[in-house]
Amino acid sequence: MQYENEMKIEFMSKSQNEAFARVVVAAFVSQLDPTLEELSDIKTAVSEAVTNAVIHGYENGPGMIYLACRLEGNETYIEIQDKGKGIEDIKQAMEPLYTSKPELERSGMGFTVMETFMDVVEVRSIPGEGTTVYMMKRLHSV
Amino acid sequence: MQYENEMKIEFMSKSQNEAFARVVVAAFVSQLDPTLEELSDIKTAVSEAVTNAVIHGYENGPGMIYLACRLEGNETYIEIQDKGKGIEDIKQAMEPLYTSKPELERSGMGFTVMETFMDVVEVRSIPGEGTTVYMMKRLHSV
Amino acid sequence: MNVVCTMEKRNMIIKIQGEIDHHTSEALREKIDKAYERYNAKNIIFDFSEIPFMDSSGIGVIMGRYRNSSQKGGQVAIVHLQPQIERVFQLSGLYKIIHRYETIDEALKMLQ
Amino acid sequence: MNVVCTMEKRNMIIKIQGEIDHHTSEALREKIDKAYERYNAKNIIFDFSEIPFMDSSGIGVIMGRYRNSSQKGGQVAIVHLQPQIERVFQLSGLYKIIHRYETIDEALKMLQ
Ligand SMILES: Nc1ncnc2c1ncn2[C@@H]1O[C@H](COP(=O)(O)OP(=O)(O)O)[C@@H](O)[C@H]1O
Ligand SMILES: Nc1ncnc2c1ncn2[C@@H]1O[C@H](COP(=O)(O)OP(=O)(O)O)[C@@H](O)[C@H]1O
Repeated sequence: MQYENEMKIEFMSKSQNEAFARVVVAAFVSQLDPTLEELSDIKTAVSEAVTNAVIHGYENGPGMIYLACRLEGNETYIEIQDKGKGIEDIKQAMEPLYTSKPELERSGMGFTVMETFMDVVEVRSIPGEGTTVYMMKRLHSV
Repeated sequence: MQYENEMKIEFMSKSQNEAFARVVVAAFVSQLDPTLEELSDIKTAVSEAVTNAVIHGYENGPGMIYLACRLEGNETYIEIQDKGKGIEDIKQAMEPLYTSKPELERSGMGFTVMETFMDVVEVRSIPGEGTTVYMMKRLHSV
Repeated sequence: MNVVCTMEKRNMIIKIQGEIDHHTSEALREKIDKAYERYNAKNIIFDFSEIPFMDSSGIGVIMGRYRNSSQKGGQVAIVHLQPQIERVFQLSGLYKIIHRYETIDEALKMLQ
Repeated sequence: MNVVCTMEKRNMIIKIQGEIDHHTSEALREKIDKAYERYNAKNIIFDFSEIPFMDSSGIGVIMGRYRNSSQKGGQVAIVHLQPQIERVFQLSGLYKIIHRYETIDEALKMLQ
């Protein structure tokens, strides 16, 4: 299937690239002329998933993060992948307030934010191989 | 060699992605805290190379454009690649005012702009396979 | 990110200019905790007027400061929330433990 | 991108708000040429005060408009150039054929 517009980006797992990833996705999605609220929903969800790759996937060590974004009609598809540690129990990970790193003052609300701000969130993960988060948001402004 | 920060992006060859590419590179390079002038030099050079891929490489048809950016010390490396038509005579192509598309009101100044605004510009191209532009700029503000 | 702490009696007012995410939250936490100790503060008022973006990392930062101030019998308040951040707050349940006011003056009046 | 054309006698003043690149230049060209015909304009004054970015596509646009106005015995001028764009202009040699003024009033006074 031919998407109307598509981009893929990979960048090093460094905390300063969290803001970079938000800007990239926002600049790309802006082509659809979303509302400020829609745009900030997407930026927040991207920030959560990229942060998880940095902190949990690669545990602040080296690694690459892969982000893809596709625009199709009024739908925005975003895929964020790391080749890090992976998640043993996805159901538990997605529970509000669950975090494996309370010592880093994580709130355990990352997945809940993604699920609230996007229309679809799907997580696939293989322990030892990595994690991919698939998200979709329908823009009502388009 | 391990770069201090690195990203790679690929996006469809569409004219609306010219502005997107500029924003992406500017957001990434901003980590080095460049001056406004340095940043706008880089944005302009990126705009020229991406536009060339869209107009000349893929002749406004479908295709993917590949952009890599690496930051190392005070040096910014940028690589922009298309898998399009390629350039027969690179020396001629780089001459100021030379354009193969005067009917599109191209000025033939794209490569000259890149060479003026960046410290290094290198072009490799194979007719029928595509073109890669390598650029480097040293940031004196860093 | 820029952080300015000012004291009004034992109320510490923290004005942050910039985005709060995982990258910026570490430095933010450090600055706040240092000032909180040094000034022997009790309550904390976060002025959100110049924070255009915050993700769930910010929830962690505020929860952590809430814990510190609770130990001293203090409270935490926030003022001037932007709509995007308002929604992150609502989700997090932070409103159960953290007070929200329209202005700093109002917060100062209410906090004991 | 927003384009506003106003006439002062046979001088057409074009105020563009937005970035000029290959993507935006096609629509820009079309709008200018249509207005130029409709108003039977002679000279063209480009107001660059709200153009934060221009690459070499903009040179092509201005050269093309220069050609059109030359045929009617007209001239082209630019006012309020930003520094980044100033440098693209310098490179292009456009200054040899296009006049640069500080203000629209000055341009109007000089163009015949
Ligand atoms: N990319 C990932 N790789 C490995 N584990 C992850 C990843 N993303 C999330 N997790 C796990 O899921 C848990 C919950 O994530 P989340 O809801 O974002 O909260 P938080 O990041 O605050 O811990 C994390 O604590 C972590 O154990
Ligand atoms: N990516 C590319 N693929 C194929 N040909 C190219 C590419 N980039 C540049 N060229 C050739 O080099 C010429 C000069 O390019 P440039 O200096 O950027 O001027 P312009 O884009 O205005 O024509 C183009 O007209 C084209 O023939």
